[in-house]
Amino acid sequence: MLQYLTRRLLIAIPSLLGISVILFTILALAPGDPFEELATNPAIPPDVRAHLRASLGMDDPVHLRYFAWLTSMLHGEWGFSFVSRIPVDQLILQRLPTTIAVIGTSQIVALCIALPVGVFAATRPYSLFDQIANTLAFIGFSLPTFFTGLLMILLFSIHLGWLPFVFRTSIDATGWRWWWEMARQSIMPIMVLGLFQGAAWTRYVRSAVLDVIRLDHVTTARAKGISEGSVTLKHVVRNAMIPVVTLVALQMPAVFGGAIVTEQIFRVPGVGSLLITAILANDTPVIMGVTFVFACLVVFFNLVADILYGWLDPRISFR
Amino acid sequence: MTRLLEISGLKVHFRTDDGWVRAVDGVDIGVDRGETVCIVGESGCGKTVTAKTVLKLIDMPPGRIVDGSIMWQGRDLVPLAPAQMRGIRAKEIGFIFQEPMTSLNPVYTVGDQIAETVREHEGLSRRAAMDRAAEMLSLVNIPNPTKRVHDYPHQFSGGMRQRVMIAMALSCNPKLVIADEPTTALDVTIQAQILDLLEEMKERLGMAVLLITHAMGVVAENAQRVIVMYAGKVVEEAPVGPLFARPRHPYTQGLIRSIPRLDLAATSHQRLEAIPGSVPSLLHPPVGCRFAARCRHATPECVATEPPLREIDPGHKVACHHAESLAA
Amino acid sequence: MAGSIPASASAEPVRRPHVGPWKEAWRRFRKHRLAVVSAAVLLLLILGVLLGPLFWTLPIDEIDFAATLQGPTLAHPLGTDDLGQDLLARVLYGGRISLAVGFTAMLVAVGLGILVGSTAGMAGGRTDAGLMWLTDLFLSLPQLPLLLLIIYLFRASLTEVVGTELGVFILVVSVIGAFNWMPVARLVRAQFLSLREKEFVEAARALGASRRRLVLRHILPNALGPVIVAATIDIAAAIIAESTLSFLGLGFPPDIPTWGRLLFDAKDNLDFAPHWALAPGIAIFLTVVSINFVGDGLRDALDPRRVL
Amino acid sequence: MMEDDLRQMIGRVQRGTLSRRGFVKRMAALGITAPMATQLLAITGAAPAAAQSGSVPAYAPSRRGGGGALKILYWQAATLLNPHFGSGTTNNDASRVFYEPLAGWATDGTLFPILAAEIPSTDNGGISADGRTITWKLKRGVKWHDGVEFSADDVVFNWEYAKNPATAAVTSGSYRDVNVVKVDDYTVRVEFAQPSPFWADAFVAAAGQMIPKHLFKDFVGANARDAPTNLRPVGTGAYKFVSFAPGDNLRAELNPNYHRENRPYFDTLEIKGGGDAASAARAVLQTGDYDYAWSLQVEDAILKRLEEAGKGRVNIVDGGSIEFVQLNTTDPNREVDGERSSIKTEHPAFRDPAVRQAMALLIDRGALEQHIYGRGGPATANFLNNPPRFVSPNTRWEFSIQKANEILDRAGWARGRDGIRAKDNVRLKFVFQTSVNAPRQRTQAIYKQAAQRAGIDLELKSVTASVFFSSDVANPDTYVKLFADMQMYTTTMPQADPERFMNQYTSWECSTKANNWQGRNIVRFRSEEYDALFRQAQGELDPVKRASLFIRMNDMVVNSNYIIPLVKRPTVSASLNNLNPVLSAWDGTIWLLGDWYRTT
Repeated sequence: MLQYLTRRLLIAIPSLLGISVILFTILALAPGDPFEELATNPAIPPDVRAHLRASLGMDDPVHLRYFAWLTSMLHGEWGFSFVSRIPVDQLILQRLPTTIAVIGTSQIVALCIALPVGVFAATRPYSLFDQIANTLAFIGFSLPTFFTGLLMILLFSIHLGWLPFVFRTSIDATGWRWWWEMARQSIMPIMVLGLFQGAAWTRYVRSAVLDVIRLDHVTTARAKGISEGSVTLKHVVRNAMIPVVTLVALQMPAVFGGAIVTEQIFRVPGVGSLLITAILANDTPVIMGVTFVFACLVVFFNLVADILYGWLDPRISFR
Repeated sequence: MTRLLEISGLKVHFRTDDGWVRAVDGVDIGVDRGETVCIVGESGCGKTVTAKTVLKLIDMPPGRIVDGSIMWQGRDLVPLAPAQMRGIRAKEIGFIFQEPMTSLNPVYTVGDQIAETVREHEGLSRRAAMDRAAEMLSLVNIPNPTKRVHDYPHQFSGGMRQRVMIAMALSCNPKLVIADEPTTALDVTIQAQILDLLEEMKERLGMAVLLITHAMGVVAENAQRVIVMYAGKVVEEAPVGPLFARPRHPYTQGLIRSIPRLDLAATSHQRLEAIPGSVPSLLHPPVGCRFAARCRHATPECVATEPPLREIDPGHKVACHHAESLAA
Repeated sequence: MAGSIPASASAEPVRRPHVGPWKEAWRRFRKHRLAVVSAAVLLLLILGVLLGPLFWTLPIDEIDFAATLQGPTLAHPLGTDDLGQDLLARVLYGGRISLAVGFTAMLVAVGLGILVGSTAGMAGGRTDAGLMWLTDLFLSLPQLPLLLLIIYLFRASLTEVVGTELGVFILVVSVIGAFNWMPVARLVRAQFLSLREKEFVEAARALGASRRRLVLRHILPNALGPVIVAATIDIAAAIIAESTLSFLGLGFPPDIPTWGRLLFDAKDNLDFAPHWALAPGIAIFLTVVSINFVGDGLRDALDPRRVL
Repeated sequence: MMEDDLRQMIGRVQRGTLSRRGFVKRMAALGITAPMATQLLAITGAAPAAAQSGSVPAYAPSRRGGGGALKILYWQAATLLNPHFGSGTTNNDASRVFYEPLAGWATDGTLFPILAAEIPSTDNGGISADGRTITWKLKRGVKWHDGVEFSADDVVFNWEYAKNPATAAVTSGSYRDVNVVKVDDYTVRVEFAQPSPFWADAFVAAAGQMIPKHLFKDFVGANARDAPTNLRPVGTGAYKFVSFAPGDNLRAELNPNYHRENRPYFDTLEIKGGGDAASAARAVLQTGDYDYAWSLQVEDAILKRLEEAGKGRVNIVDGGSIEFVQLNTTDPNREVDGERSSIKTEHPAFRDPAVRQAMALLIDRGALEQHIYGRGGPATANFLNNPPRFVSPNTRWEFSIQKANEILDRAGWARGRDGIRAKDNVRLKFVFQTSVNAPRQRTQAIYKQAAQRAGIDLELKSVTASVFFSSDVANPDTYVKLFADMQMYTTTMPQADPERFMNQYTSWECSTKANNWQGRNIVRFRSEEYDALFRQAQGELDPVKRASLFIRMNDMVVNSNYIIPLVKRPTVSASLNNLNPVLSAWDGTIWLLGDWYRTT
């Protein structure tokens, strides 16, 4: 196992390098300009913009810029944002807690919805519960988050006035009061994302469980006289988890990438909105910083998925 | 003294697209303590359904127990709720399945799966249950059981897996073991070992065995009493000796005649006799004797009325109007 | 679908006139009430979108300031938007593009996913590692800059060759498709890894089945479960992704009323003119629901083991 | 608009027969901004430039602080806090919370002293006789947030800091061609190379925010952007810095020793960024979570409905921005030695004045004002076909499809089979591009339908803002390139001086491939007469003559119909009913934050 692990990690390094090269060339070629606001103000002489672009090395050839970025990355120096001159790692760390708190919890909520509902629906195929679960799941993933987000704001914030809909990181209460305020303002973004994600996962869980429920060893388990509940849990769900685990592991990096639309609607200062503003402003160091961490997470979680896969299914041997 | 297991008038039907299939249509089977009873018949005669219905292992719906009772030590299992059935399954009646390759859960070790049964019924701690599992593996002659108990099913051959199934079924030393064609999926050499092992277990633990098979050879070797089923009904029941010596039902006679004989084959070119025709539809079973269409001695009476199961000799029942005259 | 023969009693195969597999599949499909209803709804939607504009002849961009933000009336069954344009005509016209984008993008995504997933699953070794690297690469690429790059690189040349609407259509579909095949690829690969070990595959191999036949006839049908689920989710995702593209000015020109764009334009008037957002919202929901139940019905019909 | 008409009007203001406000209104009709008009009056001694009593609303509170929290919402978040690098209004406003200029522009175009003791004028000797030197007297006893005294050294330092090319300061335009001399610790003299009627540029408003010398002195030039104080500002403003998460929120607290008594009213301040304009309006007008929402580019119909909740109101502050359409003088679809829209080509259709005139007639400004922009966009009369003498403030613009059809028929543009007009195989089919934003997309739809009725087919194209306004050389969709037949966007006129604004129609400023499209003459308008007028105005000493030259230049550009103004774009914001913000058309939102208070 250890040998497999080290081999996979060794392969990960060149693959990450490859990804960073392609990322960098795409960013260099993509249109957009960090100083676009300067352009609209006729009072600012054009040479200021030209000087700025030159001072940040934006006009040298792509490969030079890539090696400069790579060498500084290796020294652990992530460079600073063209626009706000703040070091990239500080920018990301500033937004990491909110992202993990809000987006992370929404993924957990999604799982807490998808697993029980998916399994229960699959054990009673085409029953009333199954039909309702299915229909709700379809509503869940066929309405975009910007639509459901707005519906929730209209209902809970404006019509009922229960929840604030602008996410503020600067809550000045303390102790439990702080937690209460934080909970009130994150309920909606978490539910919007959680329901959307939960809906899609419910469908996968249901399909995976349906595949396993008719197998022989399930009848064997039942013949052992153990309760129907533990037959389902220990024998059916445990086997059905194999494809579902791959899916969940795939989704984990998205937790870091944040949900760009939801963050914009509820003004959650997550990594997603940082990435989108950086992309729209073609702020290369920030984009490279965020997407590189994203790439590492993708490669890491794929490795985790494969290991989990091997651990869950003893038949898969680690060559 | 009540019999260990007394199935009387059991009817099990299955709902399908084209209507109700009457897989088991009025079956009476009895098993005494320490006895080995064999149910034999072509595939599709309802023997597996009957066996599985005892432990309610068939899916209901689409299956449904239409009529009859299953008396286990004087207690009828049919009306029992699922919770009460759990007390019977594996603790009182063990079950061995036909397909060893797929009957074990691939993601748990063999030890875990056996321990699970023991812990369920005897409340042993984890450690004690695993020791019992190792013990059971050695009982079924699996080499170095203490190590193999931690292996996974895919690390065992077909024969070994069937031994594990047996170990699992007997782990709570039940009073009866139902073995549904335990050796069909195995090759002949392993088949004999498994059946000897089953016999040995029966002697040692003093339990009854209800063996389901379609191989007459297996019946001859192991059974004390034999029940022949055809198209969802019992057509003949007798101790093994008289059954092979003087089969009274034309179907049983046909079955016995179709067994390849080593002694005859060596000396002359024995032509194997096959029973002509095929099994009747269970959607709309014929009114009279279900074997009439394929029976050489069929008479209008056979087609008209259904022959009841009669005891024409002590312990020898047959369901045929002309049983007496046909004694081959 | 690591499955094998179910243990439940197999009733006596009742003798019937020989029924071809497709007829059999249709018979089983017909029994799946919900799937049949959904198939009807889907057909209705597609016909409505294709033939609708022939019957409902109101132009899609007729600006009428007297009738802005009107609720459903006889003249405008689905109401009007803030420029007084008739929503029914716009939903019908936009539907043609949204449905086409949804289906084709899904086919591109699922097709690519199956191709990559099955090759990786079957080949193993270096090809598997290489394809998985490619998947990781696409998974970690930030979608937006790539969209900006591809669209602005190819839009000009493509529109000259095939005209604006078709040009943008091909671009949007390939872009959405190129960003959604990765999850399908990983799912299919995972299925192939476990199915490949199954006895029936070894049996088929023993019977001399070629590698291609093994994949297409034996392994793939068993791996369809999660793929069909992924496909239906992808259609909804594609229709919605088209709206985010249009929002960024990368999708269809602003005067083409696709469902995604209608939904986006309507969101600020949700509390005062909900009908404007409901029209496209319901259309997308009906499409996704019907496709999914048809998918469910198909999977059950094609999979003989499934007892209805 | 002859020069003597102008002199005659200034005379009436001197004699008091024409109010200052009337003069400023007439000037606005001719495209001259309010600050420019007051400057004209000040330089000719007709009226002081300083803010009068009514220029800024009275400050009611009788003591400093106790106002609780002030919460402001920007739907674009600030990314840095150094005024000299502030690209765009959000960054300028964010640094304006902490840093203050010598004076700011009140909404009526008059100068309001902040760090200056008084506004220089001819009678207090601030403005020299020849108009080439301006003397600022500074307020005494003003302290930076860290307690250090504010003095003339800081003012001189800001000049050196901004004009240094290596700093690449955004504000360098205001400081480059002036000379600043320290007279004593509290007086500073600004010398101009030639008499500049518009002297109030250096040290005033956004460009004039004073940064502390003692914290920035070793960060001038190349390393200017690495100064730690860039992220932790120390200014003289009403609120002190607490914390800043770029792209998210900025927090500040009351400055106990602020140099203006009883101010500020609020104890803490929070500016939250991000999200979209519509939900920002909801957060103020519907739920009241926030006190003020900045620049709401939302359809007026929606704002009106939100106001019905009765919690807040919409503020309309008339500013200098104008939404207008440009018709390309060159041919975007032909490449001449690798350059599209090259000045060597002529636009096949727009070179015919009849087509241009028809295009001007086909845009229904009434509909735009009534149904799209509403109060946020009154149909503009500015730059429009001025009458020979300036009569009423809003000269007639006209919308008539029938008249457009007549003009086109007369000019020989016959309708083809598909209804689109053509003449010697040039078809009236144009690509109309603009940036992505809801009101603009609606305007495109309205223009397209009207054009269709006149036999002109408009193909609409929308480009995301960051790409459209980018100056990236490789990107074909930028507005500076104008690789389309016509385009629409809003241009702002922050500086009152028309000279820098009008040079964007001179032929040497044409945006070409040679100058990497840096040139500001986007529409490539070329006319010798216009160039001559511009040169004359540059060298013109007499300010009144100079102003009249600019007005004639306006006439030429607008009469050509290459430029079609649509609507004025005042800044629209929302605030709670009990909040008294102090807003100005000619300065940033936060220009006098110290004076904001809440009536309890």
